[in-house]
Formats: sequence, C-alpha cells, structure tokens
Amino acid sequence: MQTTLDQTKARALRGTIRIESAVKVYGNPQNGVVAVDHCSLECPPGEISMVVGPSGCGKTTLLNAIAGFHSLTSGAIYLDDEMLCGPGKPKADPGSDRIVVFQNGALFPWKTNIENVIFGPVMQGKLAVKEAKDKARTMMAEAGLSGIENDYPGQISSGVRRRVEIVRALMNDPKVLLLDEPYRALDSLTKSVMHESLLETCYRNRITVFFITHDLEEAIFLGDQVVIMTSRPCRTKKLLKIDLPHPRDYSIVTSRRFRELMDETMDAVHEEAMKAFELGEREG
Amino acid sequence: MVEATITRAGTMNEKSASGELEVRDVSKFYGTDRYPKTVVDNCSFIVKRSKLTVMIGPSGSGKSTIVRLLASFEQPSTGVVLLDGKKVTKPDRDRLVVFQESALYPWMTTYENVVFGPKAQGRQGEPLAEAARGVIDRVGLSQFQKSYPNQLSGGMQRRAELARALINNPAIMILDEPFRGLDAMTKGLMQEYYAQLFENSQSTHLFVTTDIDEAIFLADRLLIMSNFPLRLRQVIDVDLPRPRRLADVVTSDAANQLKMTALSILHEEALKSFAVGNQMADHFIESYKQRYRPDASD
Amino acid sequence: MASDAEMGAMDRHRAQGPSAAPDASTSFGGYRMQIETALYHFKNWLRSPRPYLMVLGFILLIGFWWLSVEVWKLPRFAGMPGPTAVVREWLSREPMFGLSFYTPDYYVHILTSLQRVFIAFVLSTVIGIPLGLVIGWSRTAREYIFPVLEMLRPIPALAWVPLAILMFKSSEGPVIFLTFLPAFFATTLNSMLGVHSIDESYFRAADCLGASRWQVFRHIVVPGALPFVFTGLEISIGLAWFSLVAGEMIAGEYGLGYVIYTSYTMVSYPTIVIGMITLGVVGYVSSSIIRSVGVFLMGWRTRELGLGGQ
Amino acid sequence: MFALAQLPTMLGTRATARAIIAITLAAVFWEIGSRFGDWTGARLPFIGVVPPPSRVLLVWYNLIGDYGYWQSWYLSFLRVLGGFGAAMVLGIPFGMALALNRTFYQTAFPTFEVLRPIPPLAWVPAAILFWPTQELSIAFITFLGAFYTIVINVVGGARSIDARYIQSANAMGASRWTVFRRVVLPSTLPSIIVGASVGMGVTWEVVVAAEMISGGGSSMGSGTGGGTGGGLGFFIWNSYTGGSYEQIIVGMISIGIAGYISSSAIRALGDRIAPWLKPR
Repeated sequence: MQTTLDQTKARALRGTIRIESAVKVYGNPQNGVVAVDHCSLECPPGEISMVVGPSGCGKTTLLNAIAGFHSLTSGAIYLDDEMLCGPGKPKADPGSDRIVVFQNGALFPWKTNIENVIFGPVMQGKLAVKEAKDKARTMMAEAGLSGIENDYPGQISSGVRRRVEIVRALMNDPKVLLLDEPYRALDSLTKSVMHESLLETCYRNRITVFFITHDLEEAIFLGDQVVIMTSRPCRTKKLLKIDLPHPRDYSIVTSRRFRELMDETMDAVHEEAMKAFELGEREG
Repeated sequence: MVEATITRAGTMNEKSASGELEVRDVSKFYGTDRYPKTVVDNCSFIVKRSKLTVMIGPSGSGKSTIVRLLASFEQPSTGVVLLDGKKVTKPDRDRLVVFQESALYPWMTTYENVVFGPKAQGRQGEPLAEAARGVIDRVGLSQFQKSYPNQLSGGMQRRAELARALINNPAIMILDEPFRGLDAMTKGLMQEYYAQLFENSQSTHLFVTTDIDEAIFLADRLLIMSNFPLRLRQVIDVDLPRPRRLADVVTSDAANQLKMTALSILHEEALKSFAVGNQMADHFIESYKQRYRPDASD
Repeated sequence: MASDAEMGAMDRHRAQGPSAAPDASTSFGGYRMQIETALYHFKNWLRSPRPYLMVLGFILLIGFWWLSVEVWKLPRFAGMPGPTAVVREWLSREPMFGLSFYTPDYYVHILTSLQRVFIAFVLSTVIGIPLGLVIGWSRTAREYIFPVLEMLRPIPALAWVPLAILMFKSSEGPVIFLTFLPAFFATTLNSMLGVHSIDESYFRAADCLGASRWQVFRHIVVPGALPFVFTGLEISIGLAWFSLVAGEMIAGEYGLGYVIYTSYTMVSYPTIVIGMITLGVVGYVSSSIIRSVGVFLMGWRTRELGLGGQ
Repeated sequence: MFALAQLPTMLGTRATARAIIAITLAAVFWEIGSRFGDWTGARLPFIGVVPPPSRVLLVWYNLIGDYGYWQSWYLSFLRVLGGFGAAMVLGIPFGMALALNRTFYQTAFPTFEVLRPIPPLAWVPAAILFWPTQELSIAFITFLGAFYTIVINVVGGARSIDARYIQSANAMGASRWTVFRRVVLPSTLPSIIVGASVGMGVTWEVVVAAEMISGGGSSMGSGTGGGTGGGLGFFIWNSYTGGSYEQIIVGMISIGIAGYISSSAIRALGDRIAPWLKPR
C-alpha cells in the first residue's frame, strides 16, 4: 500500500472538492422542489469519495453543479482554493479539470476510439493531432486497450467503452474525475472486473474521484470514504472512512472487515431506500 | 397433457403447481452448416421440484439462449428438455418466462395484463376476477390495477410481471435476470420480496442472474455456468435457512463461504470475457437473429 | 490461456461469418473477403424462395394488366393502354406517339425533369440543412424562426402553384420553386429533429473536454444529426419528385410530368405509361443514391447496429 | 412537483412571445414588401406581386358569408375523408397481411415497392381515363397518396414487434387470433397512427393538386365567386384564372388550416385509442 502511495504522492495534493451548504431548488425558490438541502462535503485530494443514495435523491444534481451543467440556488463549491460556484456565480464553468464519466457513456459514436481519446487536448489546442495520438496510444496500451484504437465505440462492449471513456478523461490530466453511476448498466460480474481496473487506474494517476452510486458493495470496495445521502432532499446522512488496505482486489469483499463495514452502513442505506421506494410508489 | 392442464386450472386458488425440469445433453448451434457456432454446449442439469434453482454465469455466455430452449421458443440442436419426464416441444403455460426487461403489454393495464393468460385459455367471470385481484394483491399492486405499465416504476413493473406469470400457475417459473437494470437499492428490496413470494408458494423456479449476491441470497441450488459457449461448471447446494432476510445473509458466515467459492470460479470466467471484444457472443447471436429471423427484410 | 485460442477462433469466425462483413475489411483485409461474403449471400438468396416469389408477384401484376386490358377487354379496362402496346411503343424505332428509347425527345424530358429536381434538391439541401441545424441547436433561433416555418408548413406545396406562377415570371421558376418547397421543409425539419435527437451527455462531455462553441457545432451537432439529416434528404427527394410532377403538369413545358399530362390530352395513351414507369425508375434511382451516400458517410452507425453484412 | 410543472409554462410564455414577435415581423415585412411598389413605383421582385396581408384579410372577411367558399371547404373535406378512409380501410389489412404472412410478403411486397416510387399525381391521366367520373378519379388519386404511407407504416410497425410479446402470449396459451387481436394489433397501433397522420398530410397535398388539375383544366366553376364545383384547390385555381390574387392567398391559408385541423384530429384520436402511449 505504502509504495503505491509514495510513488504518486507528488501529484496527490491537488484536487480537493469542498461543497459548502449547497442548496438546489427546482422551480420557484420559495415553493419549488428542493433537490439538495444544505449539503456539505469535502472530498480529499487523490482519494475516491463514493456518494451513495437512492435514485432520484439529488446526487446527480450535486455532480452537475460541480461539473458546471447546472447552477446552485445557494451555497458554494470550491476546487482546491478556487471557487467554482458560489455567491455571485451560481453556475460553474465546465472545464477540463473536472471531467464527467456518464451513466450511459458519452463516447461520441461517430468518432473512432482514438479520435475520442484525443478529443480534449486537440480541441483545446494543447496538442497537435499527431502528438495527441501518440500519447493516446501509450495511455490506451497502459490501460490494456491496445488494438481497438480504430474501432468505433459501437463495435466494442459496454465495459470496454467505459474504460475508453476514462482514458479520454485522463488524457486531459484532470484534477477531478466525476463518475455518475458509470457501471450501472453493466452486469455485476463485469462490474467487479471494471472495479479492479478503475482502482488500478486511480493508483497510477492518483486523482480525486467523486463517484455516484447506489450500490453499497461497490461503494465500500472502491471508496476511501463513503458518503450516504438522504433521499429527497439530498443531505449527507452518514460519512464513513473506509480503512481497507490498498491495493484491493476482489477477494476483499469476503473479508471480515468488509462485511463489518457493510453491516455498519446497510441499515442507513436500507432506510433511505425504503423511503425512496415508497415515495416512488406514491407517485406512480 | 390435457389432463394435467385441467387439474391445474381447477386448483387455481391453492398452492401453485410444481414440476421438475430436466435438461439432458442439450446443445445449441447457430449459424449455417458452413459456419456453425456452439452457444450451448452439452448441458445436463435438473431443476428440482419446489426448489429455487439459480443459474449464474457471465453475461453473453448464452444463458438467455438456454432460457429460450427451456421455454421452447427455440428447439435444441441436440438433446432433450423434459418436464416431469415428458419431452417438451411447444411453448406452454406450464413454463412461463419473466423476461430481463419488462415484457408487460404496454397497451394493457396491470389488471388486463394479469388476466390475459387465463382469458386466452377461456377462463372468465367472477372467479377469474377474484383470482386476479388476489394475485395483484399478493404483489402489492392493488392500487395500480388500472395503471398502464409506463405509469409504474421499474420495481412495480417487475412485480406486475411476476403477477402475470403467477396467475397461470406454471409448473416451472423461469426468470431471466428479472431485476437487471433496477438500481441496486430497489433490487435489494425486490429480492427480499421475491424470496418471500417463493417461500410462500413453494413452486419450482429457475432464476437466471449474473449477480453473485442475488444468487446466494435466493438459491436452494446454484448452477455455475462457464463462459460462451455455455457449459455447466459446478453445482452448489445452498442450505441457508428460510425464510431469508438480506441483512442476515450478507453477514452470515456460511453465505460468505459460499460466496468465496462461487466467486473464485466466476471471477475467472468474468476475466475471460473481460478481454477486449467480449461482445462477440452477443454480437454473433444478435446478428444471427437479425439475419435469420423469419421474414428478415433485405 | 485457453480463452485466447477461443477468442482467436471466434474472431476468425466473425470475420468470415455471415454476420460481420464490414469487420472483414478492417481486420482481415481485402475485398476478396467481401466479394466472397457477397457471393455467399447471393447463393443463399437464390436458394431461398424469395427471388421466385418476387418474380411471381411481378408476373401476377403484369398478367392481370395484360389479361384485363388486352385479352378479356373488361369494361373500363379496354380503353387503357395494355402492356404489349406500351412495350411495343417503348422499343419502337419509329414510335406511333413520338416517344421511345430511340427518340432524343425522351431523354430531353428525362434530363429536364432531372435538372429541375437537382436544382431544387441542391437548393433545399444547402439552405435546409444549415437552417435546420441552427434552429435545432440554438434555442433563440428556434423560438424566432420555427413558428414562421410552422405557419407555412401546413400549406400544401401544390397550393402554391398559382402564386408561384405569379411570382416567377420565367417558365422554369415556378416548377423549381414548387419542387423546392416541400423538399426544403422536410430537410429543415429533420435536421432540426436530428439535433434534438443527440443525447445531452454528448454536449456535456464536449463541454467538459473544453470544446468551444464552434467546435461543439462541428464535432457534435453535425455528425450527431447526420442520421436524421439523411432520413430528411431521402424524404425530401421523394417529395421533390412528387410535387415536380404536379408542377410540370400545371406549369411546365418539358419534363416527365408534362409528358404524362399532354399524352393524355393528345390521346397518346401508351406514352402515359412510359412516362409513369420512367418517373418511377428515375425517382427510385435518385433516392437510392442518397441512401448510399448516407450509408457511406455514417460508417460508424452501420457498424454499431451490426447490420453491415445485410 | 408543482413548481416543476410551472417551469415549462414559464418557458412557454417566452417562446410564445417570441413566436408572436416573429410572426408579426414576418407579416409586417410582407405588407411592406408588397406595398413597396405602390409607394415608390419600383415593384420588388417575387413579393411585389403578392397582395399585402391587410387586403387578404379584408377579402377573407368578405368571403366569410359566401356560400361558395364554405362549399369548397366541404367538398375538399369530403374528398380527403373519402380517399383517406379508403386508404385506411384497405391499407391496414393489406399491411397486416404483408407483415404476418411470409409468402404473401415475399410475393407482393417487391411489386408494391416497384409501384411506390411513381408519384400519385402521375396517375392522374390514367385515373381520368379509367374512372367514369371525375369525382372518382380524384378519389382514386387521393386514396393512392395515403395508401402507400399507411401500408409502409403498418408493415414497419407490425414487423418490429418485440418477439417477447408474442412468445409470452404463446406460452400463456393464447390462440393465433388472440395473439393477433390482443398483441399484434395494439402494438402496431402507434405506427398506424403515425402512418395516418403522415398520410393525412399527403392526402391534402394530393387533393389540392387533383382539384387543380382535373377541375382547373375543365370549364366548370364560376369565375371569381369561388368554386362551386371543386373544393379548395379549385377555389385557388379559379381565383388565379379570375385574377383575384387575394383569394389565392385566402385559399392557401384555408387549406393550411384545414390540413392542420385534420392532423390535429388524427393526433387527438390517436391519444384516445392508444392511451398507454401517454406518459404518466
């Protein structure tokens, strides 16, 4: 564990996300729908923060605010010491220091995988196409993705597509990676392998990860900290530091400590799930 | 056969019928004689009477194919499928499938969906209405009898589909990854819910999944399948006490032991399909179906 | 690893198999493979009942036509041109009514119609695609421009005939305008819908990756809308032919629609059918061309759908 | 939920305001454009010959009490309904048969596809020759226009039914007729509705042209007073030959409104017979 950390320590101390009593109200501020209610949260640099909550609870609203897709009604979000959004600036500017990996994937289907991967640096004019391609090839090879550079995303499996998308994000050398339930559509076995691959990537690049999920097992397996959210409006219910040793592999899910952690959090999550479930029933 | 149907229909309101399904040396090839491709390779297993058998394997390994064979939507290339010792050849209501994504008829309300099967078999009137209400009540959808499927949440759709299958009293219920695509939390609730349904009915179920936790939580017997082409790797008996609760199973040592065993086999299988291009199996079958579907257009 | 061997085998299979013709060209190189696959499909097709039933269908249609008009001379059918009369006229070196494969006039009419459709189609494409993309992409543009289009759209193109004749003094002007109008609406509308069909997350991803507004237009809006744009173009060329005929009938001096109508007034009935069939063929060919261009430009899509071999 | 529901209305009002601005501007330009010649003596191209909207409105106002004008509406609607109705009645069973019977499909569909590229209006002379009355030939061409669209949509809809729907119906013991009646038909309904609304548009297009060609070519009708024999297409053509340019525009707008009403009716009907398509 220690060696992995040391190697990357130089890059580790950037990319803190601090959310300070964020509020998001849809519609009229007085009587609108409160999606996020005074939510405060800090994601330490170079760590994986897992945000767990039932679907529709407003986690994605939070992510959208960080990424700059949506505005906040009040509150502030900081990246390191820079204010992304806050008083006087309700909406952050989207930028390549915070890159989102979407729930259903957003590789451009009309571009080959390598064209997708070089999209960021080429668009920003940071790299010429040729240099970008060289770099992309190296990065894809590191991630075990050689040989599919010139395929279209539609030709590879959805698991591989997510890995390409993460490489596309990393090409921009972002401070933060924002993942919005990226593995939801995958079956649980593929998911388990995807998790190991993501962890490996994170060890290598040591970037801050903000990962939304409603799968508790996924959260504990991947996370350095797990934040459990209440269902609508979204607030932090419980914050749990995960002390499982790194590097982790999938055998850890059957370890005693892992199960203790599951046990500790299960009730909190279950309670919120029930709430959301009933809410859904009533609406239907 | 006719006799059996009549008795089952007669005993509608009692405990469900239950049968035993045997798969003997079944293989399935797709493609042409020039390019044959084995999807299911010489599988033999028994879905035991009144037990919940769970089949688990990586996605794209051909599990859905075997479901189609069991329901006789397709015929095996070699081997036979036997229900209570008799060979099955046609789709029938003694083997009903609950599909991966909801196959509720979107143009019918919950109630109409549920009574579709019995009505098609000529049953009607107040006894049917009562049975339907009973089943809908059992899955907790009484208030949603008049809702169309797209007005129901994902979890409710799955329950409506369970109800639609249950009212037909199938000898075998086949569930093909019924909770896939639900979010993890709803899924947990649905699993507990389904386990309860099964425990109350004690009919024969075959449940197909890729989720190890789901499998161990639900199963009486666990069939672990290998990657494309589908083969039976191992059968594990799960003798956790019933009724089960999710929280108990997660913390139980016995379940954990089982999980470790199963994971070691499955992880290896998953890794195989993780290699770039694991879509091949799906891809192949999909394009096959596109091509050889009856009336495939030019 | 055993799985590697399996993968290899499968890959090879994929390349050769009936399922994946486009992959063959990328991974196993060569037209040979493609030709082989095509031949294989062709043989399969010949072995199926499809070609024979198809021919049967044609025979039934033409047979019915022939029998009812020329053999049984059913009431009302008797006055119609029969198939042998049409074919005889069409292949004759000295056609009774003036139009056949051997008369230059025949080709002048085809070329005139083609030219009109071509001009109208190019105009509608050049104006319609950018307009559609812009009103699809920019909310402001849509809110200002779209209502005006929606006001005009329900008016059938052919209701414009008299106004078109008044507005364009030349003889070509009205016909081209009438041909242009429905094609333009179809192209614009579909381009707009195409932009709407693009998943929001593609725009967001591009924002994240630092693309400028113009780059988003160039790399997301244009390729993302392409499938719809081409659907629009196919509809548009169909509509162009549709209203061209009416335009030529009412206001033209040459062209296939004109041929059909004047043949009627001049009682040269076989020529009507010649005109109709020619129209059908030319129309079909032109939309096939559009379709092929679309398939060529959207290689990623065919592959994604896994339909390449078909 | 309440505020979320408000959101689209708020946006809606801005969009409405912009729509009104845009349409008003367009009308103003039209007015100026067509009157420019009167004011300066230099008539603008294209727009210069078009009568200004104010005069069109005036003429329209005067026509509101005119029997012939409403007669044209009535006749056109009658033709549209006739042709369209026939196309539905024949097209839906034909399309279903194509989709469900393989042999029939393989026999008839190529022929259908060969005939389809011939534009309906190219059939005008043949139709006039064949049918004993002009009314029937117009009806035939109208029918043809909608028929192709409806058949194509029915075939497409019925052939893309999710196989699982049929499989589970079979497994539950449904007879062939039940499967058709309760599964195939309702799942094709959305495409039938789409086909119908597109077909309705084509029908109006064809009716107008057919009225112009067959009616306009003949000598029936009564000069400027609006067509007594011929429907809205004929009304336009008559106004043109009679030199009443304002009436041309009135006719065009009337047809636009009529077409819009018909397709709204189809949509409303679609919502009624396929209530499950409405989201919650």
